[in-house]
Amino acid sequence: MNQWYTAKDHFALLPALMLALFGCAVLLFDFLASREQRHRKWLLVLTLAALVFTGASLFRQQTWLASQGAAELTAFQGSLVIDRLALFFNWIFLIAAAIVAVVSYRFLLTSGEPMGEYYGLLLFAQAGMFFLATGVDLIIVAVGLELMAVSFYILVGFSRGEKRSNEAAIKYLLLGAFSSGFLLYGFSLLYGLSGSTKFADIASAVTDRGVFDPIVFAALAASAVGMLFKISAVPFHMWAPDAYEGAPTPVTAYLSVASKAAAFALLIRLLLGPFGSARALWEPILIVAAVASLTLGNLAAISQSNVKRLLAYSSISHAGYMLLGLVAGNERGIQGIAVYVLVYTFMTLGAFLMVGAMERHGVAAEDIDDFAGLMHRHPGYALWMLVFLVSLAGIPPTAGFLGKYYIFLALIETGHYVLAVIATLYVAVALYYYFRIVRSMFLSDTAGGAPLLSGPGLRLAIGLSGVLTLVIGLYPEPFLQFVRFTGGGQ
Amino acid sequence: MANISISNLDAVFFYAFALLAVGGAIFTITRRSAVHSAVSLIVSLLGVAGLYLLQRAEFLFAVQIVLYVGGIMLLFLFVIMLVNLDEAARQRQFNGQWWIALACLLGVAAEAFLLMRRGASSLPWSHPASVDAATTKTGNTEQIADILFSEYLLPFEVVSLLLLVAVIGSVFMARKRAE
Amino acid sequence: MISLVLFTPLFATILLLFIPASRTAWIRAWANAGGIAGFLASLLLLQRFDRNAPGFQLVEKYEWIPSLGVKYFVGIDGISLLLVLLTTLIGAIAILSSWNAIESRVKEYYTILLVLQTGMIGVFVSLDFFLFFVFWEVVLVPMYFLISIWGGPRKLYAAIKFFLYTLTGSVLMLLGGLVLYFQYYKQFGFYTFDITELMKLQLTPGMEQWVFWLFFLGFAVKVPMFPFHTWLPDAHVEAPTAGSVILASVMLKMGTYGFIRFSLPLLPKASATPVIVQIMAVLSIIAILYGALVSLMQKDWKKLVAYSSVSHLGFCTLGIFALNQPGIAGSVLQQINHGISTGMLFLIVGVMYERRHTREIAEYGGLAAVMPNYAVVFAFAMFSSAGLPLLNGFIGEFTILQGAYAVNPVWAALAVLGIVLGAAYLLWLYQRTMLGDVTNPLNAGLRDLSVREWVTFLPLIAWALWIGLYPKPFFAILEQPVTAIVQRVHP
Amino acid sequence: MVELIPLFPLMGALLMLLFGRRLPKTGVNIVCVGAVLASFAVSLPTAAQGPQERILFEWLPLAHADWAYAIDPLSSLMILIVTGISSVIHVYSIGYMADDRGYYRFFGYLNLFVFFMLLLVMANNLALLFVGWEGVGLCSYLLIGFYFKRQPAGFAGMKAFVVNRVGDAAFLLGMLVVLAGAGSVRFADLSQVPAGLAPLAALLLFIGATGKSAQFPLHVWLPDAMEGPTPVSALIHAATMVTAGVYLVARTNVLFTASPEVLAIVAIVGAFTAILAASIALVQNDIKRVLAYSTVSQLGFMFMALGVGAYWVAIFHLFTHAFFKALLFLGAGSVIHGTGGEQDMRKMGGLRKAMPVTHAAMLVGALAISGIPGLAGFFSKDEILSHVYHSPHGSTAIYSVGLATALMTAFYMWRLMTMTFYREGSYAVHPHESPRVMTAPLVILAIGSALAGYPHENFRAWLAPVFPSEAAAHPAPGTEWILMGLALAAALLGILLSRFEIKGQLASVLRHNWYVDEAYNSVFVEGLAKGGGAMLGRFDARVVDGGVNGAGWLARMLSQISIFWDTWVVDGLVRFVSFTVGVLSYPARILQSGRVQTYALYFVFGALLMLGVYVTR
Amino acid sequence: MITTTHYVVVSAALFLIGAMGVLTRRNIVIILMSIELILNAVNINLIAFSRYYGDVKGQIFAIFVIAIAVAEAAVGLGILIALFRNKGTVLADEVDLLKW
Repeated sequence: MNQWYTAKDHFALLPALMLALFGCAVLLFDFLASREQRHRKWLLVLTLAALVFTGASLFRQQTWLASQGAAELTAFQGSLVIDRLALFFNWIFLIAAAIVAVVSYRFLLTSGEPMGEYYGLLLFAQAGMFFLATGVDLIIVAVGLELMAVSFYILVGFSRGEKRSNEAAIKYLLLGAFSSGFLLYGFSLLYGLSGSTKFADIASAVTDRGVFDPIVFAALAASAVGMLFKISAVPFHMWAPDAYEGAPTPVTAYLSVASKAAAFALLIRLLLGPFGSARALWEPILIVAAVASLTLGNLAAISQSNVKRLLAYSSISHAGYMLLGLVAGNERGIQGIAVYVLVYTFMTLGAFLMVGAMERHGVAAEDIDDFAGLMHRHPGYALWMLVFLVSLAGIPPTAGFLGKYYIFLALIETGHYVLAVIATLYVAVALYYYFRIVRSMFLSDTAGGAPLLSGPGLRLAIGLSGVLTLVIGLYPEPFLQFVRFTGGGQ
Repeated sequence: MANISISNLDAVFFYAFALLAVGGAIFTITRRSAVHSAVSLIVSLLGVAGLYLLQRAEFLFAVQIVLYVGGIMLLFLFVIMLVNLDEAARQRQFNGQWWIALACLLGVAAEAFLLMRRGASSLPWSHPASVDAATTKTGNTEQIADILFSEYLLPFEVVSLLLLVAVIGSVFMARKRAE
Repeated sequence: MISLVLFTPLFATILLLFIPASRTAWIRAWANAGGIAGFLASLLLLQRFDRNAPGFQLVEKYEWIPSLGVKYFVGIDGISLLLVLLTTLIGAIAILSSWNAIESRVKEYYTILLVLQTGMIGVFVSLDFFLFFVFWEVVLVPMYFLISIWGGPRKLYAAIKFFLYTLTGSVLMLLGGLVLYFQYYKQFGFYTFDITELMKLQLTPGMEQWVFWLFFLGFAVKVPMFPFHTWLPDAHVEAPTAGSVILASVMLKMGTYGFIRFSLPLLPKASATPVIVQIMAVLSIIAILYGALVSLMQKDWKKLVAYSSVSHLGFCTLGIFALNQPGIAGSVLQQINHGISTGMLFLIVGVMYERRHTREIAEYGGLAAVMPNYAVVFAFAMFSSAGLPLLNGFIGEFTILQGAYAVNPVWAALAVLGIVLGAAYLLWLYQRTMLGDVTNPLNAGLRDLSVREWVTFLPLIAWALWIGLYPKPFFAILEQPVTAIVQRVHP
Repeated sequence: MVELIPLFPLMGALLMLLFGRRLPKTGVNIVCVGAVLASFAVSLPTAAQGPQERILFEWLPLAHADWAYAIDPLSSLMILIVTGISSVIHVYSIGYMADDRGYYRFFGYLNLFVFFMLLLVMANNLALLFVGWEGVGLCSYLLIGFYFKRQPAGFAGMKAFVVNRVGDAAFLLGMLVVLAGAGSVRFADLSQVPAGLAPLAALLLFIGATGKSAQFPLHVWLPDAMEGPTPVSALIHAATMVTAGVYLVARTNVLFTASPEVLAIVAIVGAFTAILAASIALVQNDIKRVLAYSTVSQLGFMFMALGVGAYWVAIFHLFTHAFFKALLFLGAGSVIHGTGGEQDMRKMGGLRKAMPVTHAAMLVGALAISGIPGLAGFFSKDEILSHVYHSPHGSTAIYSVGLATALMTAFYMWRLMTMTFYREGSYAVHPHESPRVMTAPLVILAIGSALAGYPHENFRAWLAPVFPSEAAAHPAPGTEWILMGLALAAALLGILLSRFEIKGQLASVLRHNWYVDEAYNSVFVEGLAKGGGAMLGRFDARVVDGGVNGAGWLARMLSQISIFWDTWVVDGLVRFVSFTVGVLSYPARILQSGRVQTYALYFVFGALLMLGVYVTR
Repeated sequence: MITTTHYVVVSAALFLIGAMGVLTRRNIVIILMSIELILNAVNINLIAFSRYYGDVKGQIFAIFVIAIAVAEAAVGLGILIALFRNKGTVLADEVDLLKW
């Protein structure tokens, strides 16, 4: 170990290291072992082991922070920072990955797509997210983002035999690459005005350049395109419904949750870091994007009949809500985004998993009508879906309410009353389309329909998401403590 | 005098390479045949490589030539051959929205121009680089290697992962299905 | 203690879930037991309650979400006590009334009713705004299902309309609460939703008014006050009997209760602003007259009763914004009365609907000859609703009028017109359905009230008579809390 | 003691309504008639005991109204009238209702009525009085609609209740004024009402009284109320309930005395009602309707008396009227009973021989109401006319109206007697005299009608503590005689004229009750129910009272507008919003063309906007 | 005199041309090439600034950008082949199964 890779660096990098190593192990195992049924399950075990080790590393980092009473741990000469925000987002990635890994197993068995690549990419994507959440250096962030994005391009197109999957992948890739172009162009300008790639240096350079600086703005605008694309905010949202619909459902779940969360981590870091002093520049952009996302996401969802697309549009509107947390921009706003991300993770995962449960090999069952009479056929699933939908609509006592609540809280606290009112009014619009699904599940008496694709893994995953959705709603205190990013060593 | 002539020479080279890059680019997006486009792109990339050289980025120049022109473009040509674009070449090359796109991009260009004009005055970019000391002391390549494997060790490792993913991905995607 | 009352129905629900759905008789029996247990538990409250003690009683306060300053804080004063009793009684009756009416999806039905009941009780006992809001919203989902699964022909429309209206209003109300929350922090340095704490706030008049209007939107939709009332006829008409009963008897009271518990004490300056008081009174009076006039024209039995609710609730809000002792006390009492009378009227419609499956008034006529007992009960409910002295309605209306007159005689004069019209539409309804010859042969052989149906009516009849004959205990229970509110508004 | 008086009939009523169905008729008779008789029996010593007050419990704490009975000369007199007449009529009903299926129900209602009526006259405060007031209205509703299978009965009951409700609304407001003015609704505190508020309170209470006592313009319900069984008409719509308004004004005389202008209104309304109703009665052919209009007219007399401040005279007339009008109604009932349910006088005649007792009793009643000297009506009517003439509040105009009314009274009564008893007639059913249980009450009441006028000086003395002393100077004896002569002459003239039938346009107008009734009907019942524009147009042309019409039209229009507003404006707005949202959903989706380059274009467009906002700033 | 600004202008031009290609060309292969142009524009910027500041971080960044470009191109072409195999087209506007 020389000075460029100290023990501290190693400690900070540990989760990503685990992910990368296990990812390679999965690939190797897949390559070496024959592709038999009995070997396949070891891939899942390896993946889960990776996540366990990653979790252990995260836990070690967390306890270290707590024991040191330190707010953060910087490594690699200030390129990586492990703080509570980073840890929080990594936990989210981890949970999402774990749930998706479990439910994907069944998908992979039925679709016959290679499992090794899938799990490997899953882990590599998470490694990319790790750098998005922890990186405070343009290069790290750019590479991490690309690692995540490229993995996702492939995952989205993982059902190679299906045209929809192909199309989704190519669309996502083209748009993703295009947006990366914008982002990198913005990064290049940032480098140009500061001469450094470290966020801290850029921040001071931006501060020196004053409030309404054109170059800062150009850099901001370009990188905003890239970042708003990743969180699927209007008008950079167009990929989301198509990619969500075309991708295999477990991937959709992972994409909608983890990739969006990672992008938010980056957005928070970048806007509050380098662009922290240019708040006056980005606030209007975010306000417009947020309101547009709320409007368009909610409106377009109303007349959707494909549940995956509907959820995609709804996730656009959720992005709008989260953006509003950033608009508020104060501590509570950031906390609000985190809370929102947390609850969004479970409810969205749950909802997409439900769609996945409806799906049968070769038969797309993603239409609202496919949910008809679910209460008769499978009351348990219907009730969990109800929980997810009520939560997505933001009605207490489910977790979704808490997320929206925090956003309102932050908006009111910072005096954005009009935005608060707009945001609240869209709750009602959203309710309307979520309850179309509810209506279908509970009120149609259509009997019959094929049995659900239910396995122990899926049931476990849905149950876990459901329970957490309820628990966070009913007793959020521990979770709120968890997302308290500042204030003492806690 | 020598200085001036060098800087004049600089300018000549700059404009030549810039023309190559931009012209190649324009050809890339306007050619009917994908092969022609690819060749134009190579020209453009070479122009860019020339610009790197003018900026004393010899290592990048090399990378550009070897990796880009030699690697990526080969890939492109390979794919062009594979997917047999004769059919595509006979069809309409531009979609219906090209004029809106053009208008928008011109708008963006105009705006960017305005922004740059306002901003450039506050940045000392309008002067040529004053110091070449760092680059002249040791070779460009060594310098890069030094920093790349020390300060930027981490992204380097990550990029290796990225490339691994890209390899797996492209192989996986391009491979015929097992069934 | 309060938690016991609050969670008894929920507890019953949980056990209910373990009964197999095919055992409908067991489910019905258990749900009824749960409803009655809830009512009995609430009687304990009555026994423990000390009417002379000021402030909130039987309070329970636990930290719930400390990082937001949210507590599980419940307690009652006289106002909540009465409304809780109403809720538990009506809840039990609604469950009982559904014995035969609901044939499909029995288990879901009773589950929903019981959950609904916990939600409604929660609204009336919460002393923490956040908790209040949670319960407020919790009520919506079961009600949505109640209407949309077991409702009439246009149930889907009615259910979603109900949901959307209320939700929109309530989230705006939440914003109002948040404003208070932050103002409190600015003044006292810590966050809380505890309404006893929030009462210490000193706000600028402008701020108070903003919050008032936000609260107004939430509560007025629920009441419903005049321009926000259109969800009500739809929801009432399409809901199954028990749903209508609960909706009318209890859920509308959540709105008026909100005004009394939150708007007035937390925003005393805004509430006493002459302009606001005028607007509220005018809206109330419009509701009174308007509801009554529209009732006159209805051809649908249930819709008529629904619109009459608009009129009656107009009295309640008028009383509240008289901002004096008789006005508010009368309003609370009238809320109870409306719960009893309109509850009975909806049950009456339900009894007939169960037999004939139509609510067209023109389908009926001359029922008094066929179903004498039914006619008697109907007459009782009608007179109770029309405010005949010695029955409950009169006491409330008179006290409200007393309060309103003290503020502005014109209000009282206009509101009195509502009483006249009230008699008109109810008697006319009675005339058309009960009196005359049996014109429709389908009505000739109808069964009179069964024992079970009698049991659903008797407690309400008894309560109506009690209030009408000897309302003093109720006024005594209300005296402390109402005085406190009046003193806050007019210090 | 005191509280027993209303308690007996209440118990009777509850017993009947809860268990009556299972009791035999004898049981019903014993309980109900017994209850009223017991009540009457207790009333006598109570009246003798003198003033007292008994508070049972606090009823309306915020209005300081207790459930309390107050006995003073006025209320003890009323108690006696109520229980006395009720007893007689209860006995009569045993015979009249003998064949009815709803026997127990009828007696239950009747007992309930007696309870409320007693509550009304015994209450020590306005609120409790209002309870009785509404209670008797309720019983009236129930009893008018007793034959509920008959559509008109139901409508009549409803009409009575709703019209009364209009008056009640004013009553309530009056009560509120008193409450606000005096801080209490106790009669004892009425004098506390400030002088400024007293006229308003008085006026509102008077409007309340016009409802219950069927005074113009709220008189329309009473003739229709004749749909009820005849004993009900006798008890409720002649002797007791309708006089509640008179009692109310007398009871709150403090307020009226303090506001002369309201008194004038009372007198004018009374006089107008008296002559209006009498004129309508001239041409009625239904025996009960004649009596009904007569009642309205006589009540007008009482209000006339009240209006000139002669409170005791009004009560005196109330007292005598109770006897002879109850008598006339019961007699009419007997006739109807005897002729198998016939009420149309044109189909009657010659009943004198078939029903001698009834005829004799009715003759006494008719003479009494016509004001033939020696009988009760003469004393009270003469007293009224004389007070109207002499009182400082009175006037010659009102006096002349009264005189004309007296003439008409004699006219229609004798027309009734002639058509029923004297001229020849033929019947499908053989007419027969009623059973003794019905004729006995007739005889008792006839005796009462003959003698009730004599103690009028005692009356004045008895009621003196309750009412303010009259300011009127004692008139010269000569004038007194002249007035008496005039009254007598009017009565005789009326009797003489009664042989002539009123024909032509006037008769038509009168037969249609000056169209007032129809106007209301069309406006408040038909108009609201069916919205019959054609009918409304027809009445528009004829009805004098355009205001009433306008009100009805307004109510109908408002109702329509309300519904319109609901469906199109309030809901419409919501629908518009949801429609817009729904419609906008499609463009929002169409943006999503599926073309990847279009998506990319939006990127650029977004960037263009972002930069543009900044550049143009 | 060739200044940093000149390079920035060339870079911007290249970026816009690339964007134009992305927006208008129907052939996905050419769209991918256009994306390469955009990334080259980024690199010109980076190199120019690197020179201007006299340090090599910009150049290192540029190396990473090239790596990114490689990865994207490789994966993009892979997906394109899969698409072509299934749909038989490489035209962007024929990729429209997923919409609305």
